[in-house]
Amino acid sequence: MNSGDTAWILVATALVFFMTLPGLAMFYAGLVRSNSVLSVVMHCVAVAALASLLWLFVGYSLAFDDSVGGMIGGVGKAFFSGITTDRLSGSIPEIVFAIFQMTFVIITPALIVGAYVERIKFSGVVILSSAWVLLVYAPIAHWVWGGGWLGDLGVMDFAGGIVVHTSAGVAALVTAAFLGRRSGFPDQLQPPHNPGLTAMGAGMLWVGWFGFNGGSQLAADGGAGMAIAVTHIAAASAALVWSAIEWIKFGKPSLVGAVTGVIAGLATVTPTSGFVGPVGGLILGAAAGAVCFFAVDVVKKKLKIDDSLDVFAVHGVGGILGTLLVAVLAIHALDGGGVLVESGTVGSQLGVQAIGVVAAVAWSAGFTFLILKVTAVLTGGLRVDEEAELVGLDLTAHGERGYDL
Amino acid sequence: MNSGDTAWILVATALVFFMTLPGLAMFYAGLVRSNSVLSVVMHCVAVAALASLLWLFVGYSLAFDDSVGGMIGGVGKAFFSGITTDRLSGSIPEIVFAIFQMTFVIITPALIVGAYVERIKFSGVVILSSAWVLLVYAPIAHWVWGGGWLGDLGVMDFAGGIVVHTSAGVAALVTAAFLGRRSGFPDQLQPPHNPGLTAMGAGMLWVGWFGFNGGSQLAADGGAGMAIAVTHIAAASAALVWSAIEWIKFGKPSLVGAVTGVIAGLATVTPTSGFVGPVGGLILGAAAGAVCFFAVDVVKKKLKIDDSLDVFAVHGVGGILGTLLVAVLAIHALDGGGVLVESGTVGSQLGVQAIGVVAAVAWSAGFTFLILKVTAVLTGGLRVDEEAELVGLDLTAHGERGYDL
Amino acid sequence: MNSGDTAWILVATALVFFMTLPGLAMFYAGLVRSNSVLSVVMHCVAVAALASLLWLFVGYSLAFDDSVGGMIGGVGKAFFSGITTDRLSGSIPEIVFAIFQMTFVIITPALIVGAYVERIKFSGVVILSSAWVLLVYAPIAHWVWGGGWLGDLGVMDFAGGIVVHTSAGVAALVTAAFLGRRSGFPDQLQPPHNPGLTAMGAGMLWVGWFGFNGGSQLAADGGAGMAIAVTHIAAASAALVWSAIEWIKFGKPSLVGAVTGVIAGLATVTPTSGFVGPVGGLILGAAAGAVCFFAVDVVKKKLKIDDSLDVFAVHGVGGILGTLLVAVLAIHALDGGGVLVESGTVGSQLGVQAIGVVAAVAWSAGFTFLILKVTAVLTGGLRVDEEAELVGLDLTAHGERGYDL
Amino acid sequence: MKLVTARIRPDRLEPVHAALMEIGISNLTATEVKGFGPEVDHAEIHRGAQYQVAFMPMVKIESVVTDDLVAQVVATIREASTTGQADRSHIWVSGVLSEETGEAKP
Amino acid sequence: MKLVTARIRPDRLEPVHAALMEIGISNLTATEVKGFGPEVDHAEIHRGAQYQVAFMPMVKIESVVTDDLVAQVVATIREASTTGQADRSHIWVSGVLSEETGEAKP
Amino acid sequence: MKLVTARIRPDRLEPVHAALMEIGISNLTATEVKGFGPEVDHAEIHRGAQYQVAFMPMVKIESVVTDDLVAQVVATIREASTTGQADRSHIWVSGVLSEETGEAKP
Ligand SMILES: Nc1ncnc2c1ncn2[C@@H]1O[C@H](COP(=O)(O)OP(=O)(O)O)[C@@H](O)[C@H]1O
Ligand SMILES: Nc1ncnc2c1ncn2[C@@H]1O[C@H](COP(=O)(O)OP(=O)(O)O)[C@@H](O)[C@H]1O
Ligand SMILES: Nc1ncnc2c1ncn2[C@@H]1O[C@H](COP(=O)(O)OP(=O)(O)O)[C@@H](O)[C@H]1O
Repeated sequence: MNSGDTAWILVATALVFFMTLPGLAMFYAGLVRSNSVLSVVMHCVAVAALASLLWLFVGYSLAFDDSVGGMIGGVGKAFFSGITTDRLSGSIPEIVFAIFQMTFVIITPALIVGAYVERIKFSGVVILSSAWVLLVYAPIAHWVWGGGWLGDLGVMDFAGGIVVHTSAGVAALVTAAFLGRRSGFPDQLQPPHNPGLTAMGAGMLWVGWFGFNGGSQLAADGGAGMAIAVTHIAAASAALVWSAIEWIKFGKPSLVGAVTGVIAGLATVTPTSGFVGPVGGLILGAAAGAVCFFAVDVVKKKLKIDDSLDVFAVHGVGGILGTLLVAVLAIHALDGGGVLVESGTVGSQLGVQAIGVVAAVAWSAGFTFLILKVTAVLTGGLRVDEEAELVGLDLTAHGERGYDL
Repeated sequence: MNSGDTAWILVATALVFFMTLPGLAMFYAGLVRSNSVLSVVMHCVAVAALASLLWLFVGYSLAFDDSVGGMIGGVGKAFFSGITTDRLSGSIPEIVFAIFQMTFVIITPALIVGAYVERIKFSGVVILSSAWVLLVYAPIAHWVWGGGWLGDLGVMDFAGGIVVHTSAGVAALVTAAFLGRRSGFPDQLQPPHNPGLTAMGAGMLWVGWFGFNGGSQLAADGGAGMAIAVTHIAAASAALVWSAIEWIKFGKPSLVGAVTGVIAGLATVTPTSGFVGPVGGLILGAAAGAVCFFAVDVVKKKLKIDDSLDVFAVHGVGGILGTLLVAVLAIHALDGGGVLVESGTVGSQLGVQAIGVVAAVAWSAGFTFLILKVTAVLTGGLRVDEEAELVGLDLTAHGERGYDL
Repeated sequence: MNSGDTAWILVATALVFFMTLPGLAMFYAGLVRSNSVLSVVMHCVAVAALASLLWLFVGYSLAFDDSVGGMIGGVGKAFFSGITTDRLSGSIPEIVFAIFQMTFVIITPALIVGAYVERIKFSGVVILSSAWVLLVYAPIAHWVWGGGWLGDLGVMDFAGGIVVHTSAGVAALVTAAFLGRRSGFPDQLQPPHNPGLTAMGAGMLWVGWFGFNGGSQLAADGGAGMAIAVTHIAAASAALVWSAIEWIKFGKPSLVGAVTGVIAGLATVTPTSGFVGPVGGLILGAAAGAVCFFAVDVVKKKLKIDDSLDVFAVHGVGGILGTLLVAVLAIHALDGGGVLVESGTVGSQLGVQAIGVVAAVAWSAGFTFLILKVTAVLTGGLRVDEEAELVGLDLTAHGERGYDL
Repeated sequence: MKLVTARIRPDRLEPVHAALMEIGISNLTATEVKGFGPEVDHAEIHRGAQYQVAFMPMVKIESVVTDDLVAQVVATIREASTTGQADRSHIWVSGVLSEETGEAKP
Repeated sequence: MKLVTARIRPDRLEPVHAALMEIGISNLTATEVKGFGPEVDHAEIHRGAQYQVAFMPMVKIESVVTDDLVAQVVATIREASTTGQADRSHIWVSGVLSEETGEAKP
Repeated sequence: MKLVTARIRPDRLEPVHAALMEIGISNLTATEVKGFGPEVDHAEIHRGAQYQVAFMPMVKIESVVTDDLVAQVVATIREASTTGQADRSHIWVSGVLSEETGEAKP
């Protein structure tokens, strides 16, 4: 066991959990109306707690136990069975690997929260998220990282472009379409009630992402440092590109826009961060800022889907974009290091990456829809009534009020 | 010296300090009325600063210098005398151990802040907290961790169930009873002015607790990883149990309830986290959620004590519960590792744990009462006048206002 | 490569970035009026993104590539060229050193934001900050840390008293003077709109500073632990001294005062933290609390400069104070360790320190003024019009509103 | 001149404003208020305790209009503030002795 | 119909509301306001500078009541809003020409 | 007694208060309100979408004054609330039937 590597992954675990609570909770909370601010935070807390226990019960085992035909892990590690403190996974104790991975299964369904704010029943959140962790997240994580067929195929996903962002982004889009639009969408919506809160959450996500991508190296070495450098550069570059577009298009760069750019850059660089150098990060960030900016418009105005906090446009599109660009950017090396694509194989690697994306999109879309159908039956309709939507979920679902200043 | 272990404890130091500022300050600030929000934060800042200096002056020495009859340390390490940068304590430099421990002495009196909000004089906070650090915290820390009689007896307290949570919880109850109830208690109180702020503070406490319990392993190894896993599972499980009770009892699970459950789970697992496996954490969390939920009611409605932010019900009861359950849960091993209780010795270990609890309760209650008596004389009455209580402490004690939106 | 040291510097990188986002952004945001709160956050985000990219492009190279006559580095490391994952810098990978240093170049121009709030054009922020990073920060960093003439002279600046705080403080003063006062200065200003937010930001800065000063040791050892201990003690001691002065002078210690004391203590101890022991920190903190308190008054009432959030009085004065006191305090050793000044050489070391300060002050003042002149031309006047200042920058520059509660 | 004051649900502000715009009333002052009333009786739960909360967040709108428009304005507000469910809007009219707007001055 | 308006201390809202409930007045609108007045003169201190703050946070309550109840309502408010100390409540009554409540409409 | 109500820009509150103090009117209630009006038409941008925002944050001030002072008070407010630019202040006066202040009671 390497104590330096272990120290780093212990900290990365804390950093990634910090991304969800309070990071993502604050980020999302600032974007909704003030009468549903607590409900969003409550969703994040509940999803975090549920996903953690399910991971312990069987999720980790399904993702990382010996593969059953490349599709799913066994149940031999259910309840962390056999993971004693001295059992290693590479240079770190397996328990450290298991809890580091636990923080990923926490944030993935929490990302989906942004799709259904201000109108979903809390019981629906509980059922949907629980089922989703087991039926969507665990298999896809197994395929890519747990010894499954996508990993065998050679798909490159450093820190979760497919596993986390594509799968969550697609689930968000499906959920938003299933649930229907908020009253007032798209013209009569209220603007974010507290953009400063959103920016603070974005800052925490940015910091936490150092653990997300840097920790995925599973060692405290130059590779982890490079992953963090690439990650950071992509975030900065995406923020500036998004702001520049707004400045040109609307005459004013907004704070919400700048930090949305940050998140778009971070989501996009995730699958790539361990395979490219800083210039790769620069390019990915710029692409993310531009592509995700226009994706927001497409979802809202063309698809007319009320994916309320733009989960698909930012995470889904960003994750897919980054996953595909790996094949191209990794050959240049761009002063980075790690596993590189041979220049002769860009085409075939791109094919492999596309297979990974398509598989995750199809699986996530299909099972999310199925889960939604069942959940809607179990909850007697996923949506709250119109009155509750107008009064806000804080009071109607949780009996509390966001602010009494 | 092991640089990996040192790296981890340096970070754990930052994480535990983060629990108090801004974590606990935000957690508490959201729960009070908006006209006393700053005073609560000011209490946390002042307590943190005072406890830090007192720890340097003599506190560390009293707790960890060579024992004088098992009751208290000497003054040989006053002003960190002799703790040069190359002096070791186990596999890490002693200075790192000393500042890691400093973050514990910061949060313990800060926890008590929750008992006396909205009505105490600031001078009272200063005197009470300072005296308490030296007369209550330092001796109890010595007994358990510094080579004192409880440690010799074999009491098991991994990260401070006795030293931190029991001692602070009891002090809170005594202080609240001594100070009297807020006007309006219990029927006419205003609800928390900003539950979202409380939840964000809870998220920070949750993250920081990884350093609290994981750092108490004093090494970056599988034991630290397991302690974090156990800690996290307990928090998640307590949150869900607390929410479930509210859902059944009131028809709505509240955010404040869920995050109070989180803290209850974390306080309860603290003494146990290094001795059990994840299933132990699950059980402890569930117990914490249920027991602390009802303890809140008992303190408010039976004892009719205005322990305003439920410090005793959450930290005191949780700390005691976890300390006693160690004796039972540690035998099962529950896939964990570390020091285990032999199954034949459960009874005697339970006795030892009970002795530890009783000693801490008695000492903390007695000295807290004594300190309160003296402080009340020195400050001409610990409570502000009725007018100041109504107008709020922000304006009357600090000349500031919480929000000018 | 030492994986423990690497783990610690990876984390320190996250901690120092956390200081800027969300730490400093929150600290500053709470101090302004509610109609310019977002603009302050936006400034911090934009400055962070710009400084990061410029650091990659050429900044790091200018600061740390082989020296050209002791004045500036070359361009051999532009775009992190040659910094592969296995290239070392001491016991850690150079890429880790480069990103750790990147977090310093982020926070330094972000500190200056406090000087020009509520009245500057956003385009001005963009140009000013970008030019400043290359023309002021990079050279001074080179002089002191990158093999330049001040380092050769033997100047002692552990973590940036000269490079960060003096240079930013002076730039802030010059910028504030150049820009002119806010309407209403000094009698008719509105008090901070959200002191609690400021305190939470201060808490994050405090925690992050453990990485700032402790990370500057570039190793996970007793020296890092001692630097953190000294840093923390200075913060605590400065907070108490500042509060005591307010309590005596105004009858009430304020929260904004206490946390300003914290920051003053932290800025002051920065150049010294690796050279003294805890008692040195205690003295530095007390000096910081008193000197910076009065410096605030001098700038506001004597100089009548609207350095709005007291950047010069806190960071500039603190940084200079600490830089000079190194020469005196380091001889005592004060139980610390590391490089010490021989007692016979206090005078000459003081001279060297003074040269360092004077050089940084002159360079920063001169180039900041030059940059401001050019920026004012490019932006058609740095200031927004009176109407926009009254309505607030959030709506007029970013099209957003801080709070819709 | 009359002052028309109405207390409406917060979510009705937007439709009421739109409806008033359509009949040519573009000027309006809105204030966030707490409405107490017999029909308000929800509970907030915190830490096992229920707080009876007697008020609902409401919005008060005020508009100074000429006498001939009063009836129309009141009717418009009433209609636009009505939802399918229990209506909590409440409107009253009072006299205004004189008025002057910024536009009037030199 | 008359409109009774009172400006009271924020902490008196609860007792005033309770007292009005007892005399059968359950409807009430409360607004958070800033009260300026000669008796207000505290200072806020920030970073070594004192800000004179001329106002106190107060609550304005409004209730439309029938003419016969005006005197009783005013007296009730005055009493329930009085504390041991300097009283800062201020009450005035103005005319209401017409009123309609949500209940009235079809 | 008359009630003078004015809606002014938030940044004019301080000068208006100061000007009223000078003519001996020290009592004043200020409320944060949203002013809707034809001249308000800025847009807020979020995530690529523009929100038309029809209101501006304004402050409403109210003062109960004796009849002889009304004209002077209105003039003072108008003057102090006027900026170089488009003025958005709006003032109206209504009748007050009775008034009582805390000072009056035993
Ligand atoms: N009747 C009214 N009730 C409330 N506010 C009003 C009223 N009339 C005007 N205002 C406000 O006062 C300001 C100037 O009003 P006015 O001169 O009537 O507007 P305009 O001439 O632009 O139609 C505007 O901001 C408007 O919103
Ligand atoms: N006199 C009043 N002053 C202020 N608000 C009122 C008044 N009367 C009614 N309201 C409000 O208007 C709504 C409907 O009022 P009303 O029809 O009088 O109530 P109810 O018939 O339920 O007693 C309620 O929300 C109430 O709070
Ligand atoms: N005309 C008014 N308009 C608004 N508020 C008022 C008015 N007159 C008094 N007040 C408020 O009511 C309280 C008592 O008022 P009053 O007895 O007139 O004051 P004083 O006698 O101290 O001049 C004060 O807080 C004052 O701010």
